[in-house]
Amino acid sequence: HAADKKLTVGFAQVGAESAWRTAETESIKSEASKRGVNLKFSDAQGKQENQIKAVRAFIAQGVDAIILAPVVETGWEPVLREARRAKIPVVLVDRGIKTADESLFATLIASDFVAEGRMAAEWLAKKTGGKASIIELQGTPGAAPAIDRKKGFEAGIKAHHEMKIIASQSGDFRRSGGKEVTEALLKGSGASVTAVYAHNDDMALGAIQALEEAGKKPGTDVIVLSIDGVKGAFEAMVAAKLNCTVECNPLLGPMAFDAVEKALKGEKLPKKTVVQDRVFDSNSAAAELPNRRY
Amino acid sequence: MKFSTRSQNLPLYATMLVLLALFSVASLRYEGFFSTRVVANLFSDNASLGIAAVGMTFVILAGGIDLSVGAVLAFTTIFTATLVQNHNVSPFVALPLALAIGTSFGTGMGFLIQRYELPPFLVTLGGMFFARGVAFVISQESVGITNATYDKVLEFGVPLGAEASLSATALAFIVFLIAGAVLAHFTRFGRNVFALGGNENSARLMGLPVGATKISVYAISGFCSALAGVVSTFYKGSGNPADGVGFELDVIASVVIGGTLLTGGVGTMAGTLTGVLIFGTIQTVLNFDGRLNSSWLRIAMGGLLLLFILLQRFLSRHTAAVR
Amino acid sequence: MMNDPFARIRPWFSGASLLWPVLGLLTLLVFNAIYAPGFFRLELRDGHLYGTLVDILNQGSKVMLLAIGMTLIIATGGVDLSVGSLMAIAGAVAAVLVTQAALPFAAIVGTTLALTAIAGTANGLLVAAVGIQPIIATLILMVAGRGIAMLITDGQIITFEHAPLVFVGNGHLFALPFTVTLVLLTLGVTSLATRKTAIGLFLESVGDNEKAARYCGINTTLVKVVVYAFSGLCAGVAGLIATSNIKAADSSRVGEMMELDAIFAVVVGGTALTGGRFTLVGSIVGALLIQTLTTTMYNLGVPPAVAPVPKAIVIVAVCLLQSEKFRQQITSWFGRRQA
Amino acid sequence: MSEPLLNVRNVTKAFGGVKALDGVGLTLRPGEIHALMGENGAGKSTLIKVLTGVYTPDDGAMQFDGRVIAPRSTREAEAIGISTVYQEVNLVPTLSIADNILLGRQPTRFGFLRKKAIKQRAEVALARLGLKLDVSLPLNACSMAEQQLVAIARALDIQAKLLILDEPTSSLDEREVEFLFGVLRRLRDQGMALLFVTHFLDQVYAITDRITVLRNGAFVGDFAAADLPRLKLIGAMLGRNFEELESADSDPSPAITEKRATFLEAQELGKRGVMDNVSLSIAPGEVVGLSGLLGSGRTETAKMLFGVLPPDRGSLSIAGQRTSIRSPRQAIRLGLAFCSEDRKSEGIIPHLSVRENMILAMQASRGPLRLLARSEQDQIAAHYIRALNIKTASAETPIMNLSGGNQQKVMLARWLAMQPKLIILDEPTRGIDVGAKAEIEKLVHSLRAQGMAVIFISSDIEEVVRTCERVVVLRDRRKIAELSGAEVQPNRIMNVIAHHDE
Ligand SMILES: Nc1ncnc2c1ncn2[C@@H]1O[C@H](COP(=O)(O)OP(=O)(O)OP(=O)(O)O)[C@@H](O)[C@H]1O
Ligand SMILES: Nc1ncnc2c1ncn2[C@@H]1O[C@H](COP(=O)(O)OP(=O)(O)OP(=O)(O)O)[C@@H](O)[C@H]1O
Ligand SMILES: [Mg+2]
Ligand SMILES: [Mg+2]
Repeated sequence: HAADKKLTVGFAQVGAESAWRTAETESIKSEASKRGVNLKFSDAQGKQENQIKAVRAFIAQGVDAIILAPVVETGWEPVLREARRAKIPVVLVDRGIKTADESLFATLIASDFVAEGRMAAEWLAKKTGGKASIIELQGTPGAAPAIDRKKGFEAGIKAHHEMKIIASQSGDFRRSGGKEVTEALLKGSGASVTAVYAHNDDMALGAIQALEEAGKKPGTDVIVLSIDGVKGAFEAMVAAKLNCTVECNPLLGPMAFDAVEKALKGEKLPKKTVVQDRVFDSNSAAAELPNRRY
Repeated sequence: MKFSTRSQNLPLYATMLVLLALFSVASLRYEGFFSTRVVANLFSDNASLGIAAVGMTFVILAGGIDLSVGAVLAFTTIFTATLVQNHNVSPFVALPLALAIGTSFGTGMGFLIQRYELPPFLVTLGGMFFARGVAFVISQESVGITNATYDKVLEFGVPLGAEASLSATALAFIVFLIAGAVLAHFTRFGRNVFALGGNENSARLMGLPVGATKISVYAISGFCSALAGVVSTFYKGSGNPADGVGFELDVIASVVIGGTLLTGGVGTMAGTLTGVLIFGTIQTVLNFDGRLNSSWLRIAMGGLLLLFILLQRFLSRHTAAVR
Repeated sequence: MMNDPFARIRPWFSGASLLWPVLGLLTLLVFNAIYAPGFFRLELRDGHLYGTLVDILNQGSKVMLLAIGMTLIIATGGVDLSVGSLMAIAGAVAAVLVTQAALPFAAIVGTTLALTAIAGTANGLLVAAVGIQPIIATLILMVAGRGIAMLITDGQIITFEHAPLVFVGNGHLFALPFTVTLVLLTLGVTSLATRKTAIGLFLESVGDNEKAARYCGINTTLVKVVVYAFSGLCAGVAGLIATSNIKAADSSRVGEMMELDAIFAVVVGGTALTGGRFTLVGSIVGALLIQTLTTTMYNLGVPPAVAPVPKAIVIVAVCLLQSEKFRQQITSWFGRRQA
Repeated sequence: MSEPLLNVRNVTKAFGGVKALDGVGLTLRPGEIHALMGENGAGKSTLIKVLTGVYTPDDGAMQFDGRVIAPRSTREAEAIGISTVYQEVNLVPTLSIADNILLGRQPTRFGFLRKKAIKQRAEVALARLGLKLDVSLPLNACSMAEQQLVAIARALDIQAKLLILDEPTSSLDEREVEFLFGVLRRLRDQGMALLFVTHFLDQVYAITDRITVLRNGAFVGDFAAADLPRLKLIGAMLGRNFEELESADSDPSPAITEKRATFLEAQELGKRGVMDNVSLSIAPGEVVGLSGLLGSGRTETAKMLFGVLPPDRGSLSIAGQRTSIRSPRQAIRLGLAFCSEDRKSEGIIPHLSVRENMILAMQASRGPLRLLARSEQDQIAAHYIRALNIKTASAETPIMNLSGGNQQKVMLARWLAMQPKLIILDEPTRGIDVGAKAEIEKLVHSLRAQGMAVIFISSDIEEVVRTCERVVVLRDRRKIAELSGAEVQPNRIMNVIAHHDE
């Protein structure tokens, strides 16, 4: 490798389904242009097959490295073996993969979804003194964040016998889904709700609207908490409608390219770098809002 | 004055020409595009799509539609993955079982459609929901497969030059496409399918086994969807209940791009292959380009699709006029 | 000749019998009455009706609107996959305009709907003039349209607090959500336009036997282009509602998979995918059927991952109910048992 | 006398309120050609469909070859030895001719089709009917008559004990009919039984041994052809005297009255790949016939004039004005009407009612916004149902539920209601019963009297001669002669067609 030759990196992104995702893409793109890297971007529209195709196309083009944001945790071994055979290092971002063979990727830079769910549960327990009737707004069935955030949250409330999930439905990670589901649950099985836990901010923002329309005061009558920490969530917290969001940092660009460069130099990398996620609530929101770029 | 005897094949030739043009332009534009590796990838990456498309071709030729393919694929992947991985069932048992379930499922839908004269759109939509739901009942999470047989299959490959090799999945696609082509074009059953789609009432009055043929095409499609699922487990080494969402549209689109009429009775297996490859090539081209953002990527995809379909129309019309 | 007492009103309900989809819907409602307490509870709050039934009407309004446009397209033997993406475009355009341009609201709505109608026209031209199969012609816009919507909003979710636009999806009129008025208005105008003029007859002729219709002097190309444009318009209104509903333009997600819901509504309602006779009221019933089904799942607390299974069972059950063959078989079984 | 092969007793079949068959019987013996006769809507096709398992009878019993039968599908009927050609050509237009002939019984080897053998067998099957076609062409490239022959070839290809032909000759001209009859006689001599429906009385007497007559779904009688003179047959079918209609039959071709200004003048019209060359002119009050063998381009000529196949050379003027017609819409606006020979795919809108089918062209010419008042529609429908004696349960019955002949009458009504200046009738009497045929001839005369121009296409040369004052003869897609006045004689036309080159 000539040192002065421009580096080519392929980035296989899941899609553009949420503000969070767009922020991640933006972060990686801007970091690439900052470092003068020739970035090949692919948007898989939420489908693993498309992502695999993209990775294989990157390999066929002979890119120097690949950044992959895997849409699910399994099903990568064959294609990653191919990358390894072609001696192309792969950096995983935002979500891990399940494999027995850790040599398939250089490193993983990601948040811990289970931890996020647990942090949300812990925050809620503290806030309510361990007493809550909760509506859970799940993400898309089968999606790793949805599964893990549910798991983490359930584990978190286990110790508190008076915290109960009274209804749990999927809002498909969408604003409209969050609204529709909350609206329906408020009239049915979730009528006695005291807290709404959403797997992402978008659904929480939808739920807030549904609560308002039902004549309840989100943030006061019903506690609303969610995960991701996008700008809209901070605005809602400042307006005292959302109580808490657990940050899931999408700005992985700098770390990802650091890892790429190290991997290309042959340096040894830790297999996993967990991005430290913070919990923000109405108290810390106002101070943080100006810093939010996404 | 004599009429061209093969005018009905013109759209197919036009489609192939379009694929060729697409491939040539991309080869000139992108370094590394013109390689056996890209061609081999095209076949292995689109093996599931292609196999499901073979089944779908039969259904569409017979004048029906099958929306359940994506869900059946998902069901098959998670079913086999769970059996093999979590219950230590041998793949030699799990895979035939999965295929049998897929086939019976298709047969069941076909039976409802045929026996009670229900609209295929609704029945297979129901089938789609059902298979998807059951897939999630089996497991909500994806399951990775680590199994010696799987590894062996994964390592298998017919070398194509130094760089590339044709994987087992790609081979499965090619074999089933040929089998499908033979069944569609060289057997009585195939002709009956065409007749059924061309005019169901006539087919009945001509004494053809309309009921059996109708049920069979859905059975074939069920089998192919399950096979696509099996191939997908080999392709990825995992099963996922959330796989193949929206897959049915890709499959239908590839078949129809290949010149098969959605109204039934007209089409070819070769066309389906071309359709699948056009679909795959457009994706590969966009991946090779890699400069478009998410919005432009979608626009470009639609635009390319439009361009090629217009080209295909124009070519088949123009050549027809010249004759 | 026999005297047909319903001859005059029949065309309004032509197509298959409305009885069976309505029966399906009623069954579902009865089921809810038994298993979902409070389903039928309605209260008046601030002069608005409030309750699950109202929600179903409100949430179902989008699919109902799409289904109205889709019915006409299906009647001509076509199909429109692009409606979901057109909804996204409508939402994106409206949101960008209300947040960035100081235009009167009427102009904003006008621009938005004009754009989606033009997009629909493009679909129509591809189908009718170029002769591309409807499913592919509209697939193009389905893929590209979402990209266009994302381009308009720059991939972001654009939120707004513009009162008139918020009213479209959240306001109330005559104690009911405004969306109900929109649906009724569209349904009324479309029914009148198809049944009080010859448009309905032309649509059915084109769908039933296009060649014969052309030989009768019907401008089949024009007929088709018009229905696709109209479907674009309906999708535009649905997009405005969806966007207004959440006070945000969510280009990448809005209207996803809704084309399937709309087609489902039309087919369950009794209009055959092969074209010909159509029933708008049937499609509305079909749309209400899916929305009720979704709400039922929420109410019963069916885990979202397995919710598709009962949904599938309901779909097939409604289908079987509609099937004359099936009813005959049931009667014959019943008869045999009695004998 | 031999044992009956088929014995049908007391068969009854109702559709909703309509009794299509009411206690009908039928007896067929091996080695006999049997005609099934009756007016349009008498129940002939329904009886055939009951026999062959398309419909299940409500009541009655059927015996075939000594066994009681109750076939539930055409397939079963074929299996027991009944081969059928249904009234509407029931083939698959998108498949090749060869496929259509052999579908379901193609020769195979190890389960694979033997394409060469298929082609050969199809060609042989067609050759038996005196037809030579490229059998790899799709069926939709064939004219109506060719399609009809293909359907017959298909039915002849299997070894059956009973062959049923429902109006096999409705599109055929004499030559094909002769060929077909030759084949049928041979089959009879081999001991096959044949059941045969036609509205051509000459054909009945030329070939049948026995005749069963139906009227209004009821059995009238089973007669030996030799014992049943024409008039009695007609009387049995119609249930009334036929003298008046018979007189129309012998009407001489009326002399050309005073010459009026030409309405339409076509010169050297042609279209690449469709028609070579045809010139034709017609004045108001004139009836011009197009004659020629099958495939000679009569239908194509009509379609060129009507804008379905816009010509790419030659000139056309209407009412003295040079125009070119690019679409049916335009043709209709200029006062043309075209009643297609292919009513199934170019005529009826199957699910729409009789009324809607009748007013459709009229409504189309008014545009979508000016809906014909419902009362007016009802009136038109009632008028033509009465005038053309259309047998239908009501004006609101979907047209697909009508018998073939009655559908044809609705098509005529559709175009007559337009009051066009020029009407092109392509095989207007196809599938129409004797009574109605005479009525249609009368109708053409009255149209002429009203000053309408009529282009009349028919395979029945006698009919052409009776109705037309001028005849344009086509061959091989070009005009070869024009006969007028006294020259309009069956023999002359035949001669011109046969010996033009010599
Ligand atoms: N599927 C159907 N539904 C309702 N009525 C029907 C149906 N098929 C036939 N009929 C009615 O049954 C009667 C007999 O029809 P059929 O077709 O047997 O007449 P046909 O003798 O063959 O007449 P044609 O000479 O015109 O062919 C007609 O009045 C027709 O309207
Ligand atoms: N689209 C087409 N492609 C190829 N050949 C066609 C097509 N349409 C018609 N033909 C051929 O044109 C010839 C003339 O058909 P046409 O319908 O004009 O015959 P005709 O003189 O009206 O006779 P008849 O209708 O009595 O058979 C037929 O032999 C048919 O094979
Ligand atoms: Mg008949
Ligand atoms: Mg003809």
